[in-house]
Amino acid sequence: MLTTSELQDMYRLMALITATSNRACAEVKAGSLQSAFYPVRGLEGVCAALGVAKQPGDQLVSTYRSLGDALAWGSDLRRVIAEIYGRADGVCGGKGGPMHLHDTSVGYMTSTGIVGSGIPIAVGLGIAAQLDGPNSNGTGRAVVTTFGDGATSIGAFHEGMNMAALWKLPVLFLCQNNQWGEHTPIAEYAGSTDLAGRAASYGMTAVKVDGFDPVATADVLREALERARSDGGPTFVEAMTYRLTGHSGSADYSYMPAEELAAALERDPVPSFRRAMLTSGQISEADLDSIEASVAATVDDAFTFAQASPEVEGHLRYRDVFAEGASLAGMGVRA
Amino acid sequence: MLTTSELQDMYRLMALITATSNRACAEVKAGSLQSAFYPVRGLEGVCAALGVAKQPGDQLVSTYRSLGDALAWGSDLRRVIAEIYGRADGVCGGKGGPMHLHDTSVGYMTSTGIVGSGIPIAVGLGIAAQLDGPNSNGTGRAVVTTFGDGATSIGAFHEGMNMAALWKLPVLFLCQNNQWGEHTPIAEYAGSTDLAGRAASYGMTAVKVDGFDPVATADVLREALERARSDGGPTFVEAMTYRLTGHSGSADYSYMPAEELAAALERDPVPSFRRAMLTSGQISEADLDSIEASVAATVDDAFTFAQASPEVEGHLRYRDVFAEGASLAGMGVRA
Amino acid sequence: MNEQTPLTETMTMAAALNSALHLAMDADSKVLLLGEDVADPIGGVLKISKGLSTKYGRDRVRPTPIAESGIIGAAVGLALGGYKPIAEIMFMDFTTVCLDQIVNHAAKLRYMSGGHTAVPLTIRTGVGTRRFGAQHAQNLEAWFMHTPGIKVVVPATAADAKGLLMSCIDDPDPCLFIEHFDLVFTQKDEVPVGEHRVPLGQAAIRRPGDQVTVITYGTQVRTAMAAAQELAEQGISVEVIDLRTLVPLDMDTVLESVEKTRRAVVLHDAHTFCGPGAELAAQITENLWGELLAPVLRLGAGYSPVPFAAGLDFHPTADDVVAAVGQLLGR
Amino acid sequence: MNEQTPLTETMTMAAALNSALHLAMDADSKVLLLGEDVADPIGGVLKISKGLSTKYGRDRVRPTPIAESGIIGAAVGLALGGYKPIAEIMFMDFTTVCLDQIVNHAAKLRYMSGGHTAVPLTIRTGVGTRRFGAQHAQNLEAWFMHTPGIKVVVPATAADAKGLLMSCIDDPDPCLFIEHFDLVFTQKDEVPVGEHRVPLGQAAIRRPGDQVTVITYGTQVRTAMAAAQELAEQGISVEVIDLRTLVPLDMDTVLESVEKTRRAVVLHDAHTFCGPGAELAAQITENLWGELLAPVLRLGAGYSPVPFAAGLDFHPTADDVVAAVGQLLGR
Ligand SMILES: Cc1ncc(C[n+]2csc(CCOP(=O)(O)OP(=O)(O)O)c2C)c(N)n1
Ligand SMILES: Cc1ncc(C[n+]2csc(CCOP(=O)(O)OP(=O)(O)O)c2C)c(N)n1
Ligand SMILES: [Mg+2]
Ligand SMILES: [Mg+2]
Repeated sequence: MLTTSELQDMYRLMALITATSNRACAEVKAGSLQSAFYPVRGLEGVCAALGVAKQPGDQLVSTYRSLGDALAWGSDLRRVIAEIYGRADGVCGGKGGPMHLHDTSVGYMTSTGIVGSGIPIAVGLGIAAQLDGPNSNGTGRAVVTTFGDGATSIGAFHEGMNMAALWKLPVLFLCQNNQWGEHTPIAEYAGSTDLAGRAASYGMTAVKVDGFDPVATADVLREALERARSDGGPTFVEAMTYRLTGHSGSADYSYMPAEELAAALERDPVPSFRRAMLTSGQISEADLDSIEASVAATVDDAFTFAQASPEVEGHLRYRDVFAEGASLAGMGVRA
Repeated sequence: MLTTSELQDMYRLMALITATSNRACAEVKAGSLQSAFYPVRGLEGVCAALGVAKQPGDQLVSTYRSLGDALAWGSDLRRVIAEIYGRADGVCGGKGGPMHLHDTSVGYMTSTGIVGSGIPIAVGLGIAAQLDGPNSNGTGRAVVTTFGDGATSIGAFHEGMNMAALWKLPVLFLCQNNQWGEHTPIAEYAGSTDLAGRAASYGMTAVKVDGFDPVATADVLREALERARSDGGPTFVEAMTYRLTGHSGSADYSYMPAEELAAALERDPVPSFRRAMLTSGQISEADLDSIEASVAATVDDAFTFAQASPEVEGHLRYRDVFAEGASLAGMGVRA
Repeated sequence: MNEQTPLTETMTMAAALNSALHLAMDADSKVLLLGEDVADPIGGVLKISKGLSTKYGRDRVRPTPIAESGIIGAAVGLALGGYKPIAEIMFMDFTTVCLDQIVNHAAKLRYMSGGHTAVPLTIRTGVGTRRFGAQHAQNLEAWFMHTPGIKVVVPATAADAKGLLMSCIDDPDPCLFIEHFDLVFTQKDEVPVGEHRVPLGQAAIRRPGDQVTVITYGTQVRTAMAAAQELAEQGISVEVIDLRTLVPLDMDTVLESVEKTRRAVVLHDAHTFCGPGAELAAQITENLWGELLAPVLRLGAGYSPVPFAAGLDFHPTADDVVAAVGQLLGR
Repeated sequence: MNEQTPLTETMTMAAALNSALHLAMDADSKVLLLGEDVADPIGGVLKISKGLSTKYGRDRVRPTPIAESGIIGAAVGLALGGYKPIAEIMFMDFTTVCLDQIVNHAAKLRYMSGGHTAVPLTIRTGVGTRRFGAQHAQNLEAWFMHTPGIKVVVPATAADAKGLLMSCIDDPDPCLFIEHFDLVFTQKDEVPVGEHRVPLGQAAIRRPGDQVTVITYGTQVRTAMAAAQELAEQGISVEVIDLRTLVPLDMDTVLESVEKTRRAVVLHDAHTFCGPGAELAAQITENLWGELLAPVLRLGAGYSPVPFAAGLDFHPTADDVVAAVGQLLGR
């Protein structure tokens, strides 16, 4: 059972994700943001559920479609947006960009632009967590990796899943099933669309959940994370959602069946959650409104900050290729 | 039901495979065969079953442990052995070696030394067979790919299996489960050892069979090939055997549990089949003996042939990099 | 090449590629296309295969799972099975997830089988820009040059894109065909109407000159041309060679030019270190020792992953080329 | 390096590697080994990790499924999680099934995160011989040289194998450590007892000389030494440089030597075309223009897949080196 404050947190997170994603897309379309940005509309409920289910110390490996995950994980919005702009104040100093957010200060370990590649990396973090064992408070650390439905087709998924099942690693594999891999719907690329069934075949706990229902999703994720932290092994969670935008910030969605998209939009996380809260009376209209207003201000502030952040200076080009001290002279870089 | 002549063919094939494999290992140990050869002891029943189940026109993609498959597929023993020696009369003119037998004259399309890599290639041959449709006699073409239990851990397996299930391709995925991947037993590398279960999760027919029972295996393979040829989609067959030697021609097998190996040796395909035939009276002792004698002579002949075959001439070094006519001058090869 | 001047039409590289694909699929029912999102309605993420699945069906224009090893492996199998597959790998960076099928299988099967198995496969792949970040903007052609058995083709013009792609599809061996995102929509030129083939292994002299040779390919042809123009205004005559194919490599054209100019710059987007330019420089030096008036200069990307930040862009510019030419002329 | 001459012992490269692994695991509980068959009783297919799992347990010496992307990906994750993993990829050819994890992740994470994530990972990999065929005998170091962010290390002696491996394990960045099957069991030399480190990025002069410099690494150091000996008997003085690491590349040592000899041969097992030798030749020429008496010669493998047949072996021999030196001296 989620507390009112948790429900409010979830709403705030969802609203923040929607607003930020929409704003970034608008900037891309306006030409004022020149970067490959991947909207997260439709995933707000899953991300918000993750935000309340995670605990400090847990670690995340995300993808190119990472904005919602980053905010769920507690990354600073200003610095995330600055990174999307490739500016000096970005979480990665502008070198990563939107596909490669990293924020180790909150345990957000890496993001990959190569579909499925985060899965084995999360396995490695899982081994580390297992070897480290419980912390001084007696709790273990869980590792979460997010990926899309389309990622379940690639070899890295298979290799990582088998390892996690074999070694009973404390990893939550969170499949954000938005029913599309770029422009191809799931039925056109999967021999069987029962992705949880694949996970089960490795001998892993596998659960399907309605990702448009953040409360139900939070329950499932909490249980999975609990299992991980208490050495109960990995869980695969298939969170069923739908992509409420095109694939990328600029892409069209003419190829998506209009009725399907319209049906999914009926379940758009922020408005449906709002309705549910009002119906159940768990959050008052005034509170919802005030959350929304504060979210709008936060987003404005973050974009203003990012746009004002300086360009990265040219002399940093060859920093961080290797740790400081390694000479690049033989490879043609003059100091 | 197999005819007596088919049973005799199976026995001949099994005996030939055992004798050839043993002879090659002996040559490696003696230092007279300097090549990485992978014995096939334990797989004789599966290979012999494949030999009777296949039909002309069917195509094969095999692995480095391909001797049994090659003989089942009807490759010429002399030229196969010459290839293992890297000689001019080899099926690949000596350029491939034991890991890379090819014999397109019998539809043996390729062998790979990279674990699991043959699976997607078989998928492509399966698409070709499906597109070509039935031949003038109204029968389709089946594609078979063989691989070990260990190969089910690698990404290429997963990618290929999903595609085959998705497109309902006429492919038989024959897993020669000998319970070992090099020096690691299956339980130490698989989250679940139910490999057929993985195949089923893609939406593919999946069958387990006792690979030490060639008659049962032949039935299962026939059915799978029939399904493929009649557009009924792919089948995964997990043929349960045991590796009756070390991993490679020279390797030790000290690391294999002695009782396990001893129990498996009780089921060694050639002697057990012989016993079964004698018990049931399906093949007479005289016929079995005569098969064995002819096998021994054939093997001797093939090794003699191979050892007498000339070394490959140096001027062939740059032939077949590309089709004839392409200039290699810019890449430093003087004509 | 052609005896008569062919009819031409101005089009983008994207349109030229689309036209080549239509013509090739039309001419030979064995030609197939497979890859992620290649079918209509989207017709490829860059829409280069637009219209093909509608015309030739999804059996021949097959959208695939996100499974590049599966895609290339299947394409190798199709080639072995008598087809002429064109496989699309969306970004060149993704060759890293299917390099085994390209390098160990496509490139080696003819050789390993002693000539019995040909792999007439064309792999089309795109090179992204900095805006996509470090995993979507690599120029990895040097890896494939270093892999005997696969041809490497990089068009710089729309006409070449059409003519080289048609030649790759015809070719009995595997070809890696590299489409730069920077060029696909912005490069427009006169493209011959109908079938058009540019033979693999023939460089083009894009601009004749006699003081310095600039050897390049792909996106950097534009940079070289811009620099050459600027230098011409300063009275310096530069010859610009567009290699067009890196394997087979047309060293004859290169050496003939440098024999004349006695000075050379090699220019590319790929990293300089252990890159294509090193090979070119080494061969030119080996062959024209005693003729060269200065060492061959190399201009490429520096030794770092591709930075996302705009301020860190590290590909050579026309200014770099002008400076290098100046250096060679001792100015 | 050391002030006092350390105690040494004669051992094979295999034993030296095993000793380095034992010492590293002993010194730091964060050091882990993972890979196929790495645990006892077999202790690795070449038995290089023999005894480790027995001593340190299977948590730290972890046999894995046959899943190279999984192995390298997990190793990257372990590194991010505070460990110092050593991942074994049995044959270098198998880097083709996990290149994404090596190139797009291990090599780039520090840079892409703006310095926030280090990947102190050592990848040990073996190069097989012709006897294994074309998919188990490739020398692919040029690919990794062309990939900014990963160090590339190739020992030629048992002592270096130990010293360089220990340095790689210590190193805060990913290192690719290449073990040639040709050397592992047959190369025996004096190896310092106990901890021993050879710094990355320092070439060794294996034999001083003043007429021609032969620059090489790995297996070909032996070839170079044999040729140098033969040439010495003819009165020709050859300096042999063993690069030891290709990234970082010690150009200072190379240039100092060639400045003296004014003639150079670059020698390696990798393909000549677009190989490491091209980079060396280009840099030497750029830097010593006007000093060189002849073009730098390159000796490497020819442009074909690795042939299985013995008669087709295509790696450079001592005779080739002798001939090249003769050519440089105008004989
Ligand atoms: C290995 C690889 N192949 C292809 C791509 C191109 N690509 C980027 S996102 C994407 C679709 C992924 O679909 P899914 O996993 O469902 O995630 P979603 O984008 O829907 O969140 C593709 C094909 C890639 N980045 N990496
Ligand atoms: C991608 C790859 N990784 C590792 C190897 C080394 N290797 C060769 S055979 C083998 C074991 C394969 O086991 P399995 O698939 O069960 O086949 P088996 O050898 O038992 O027939 C391994 C690990 C390889 N050839 N390819
Ligand atoms: Mg999706
Ligand atoms: Mg096995």
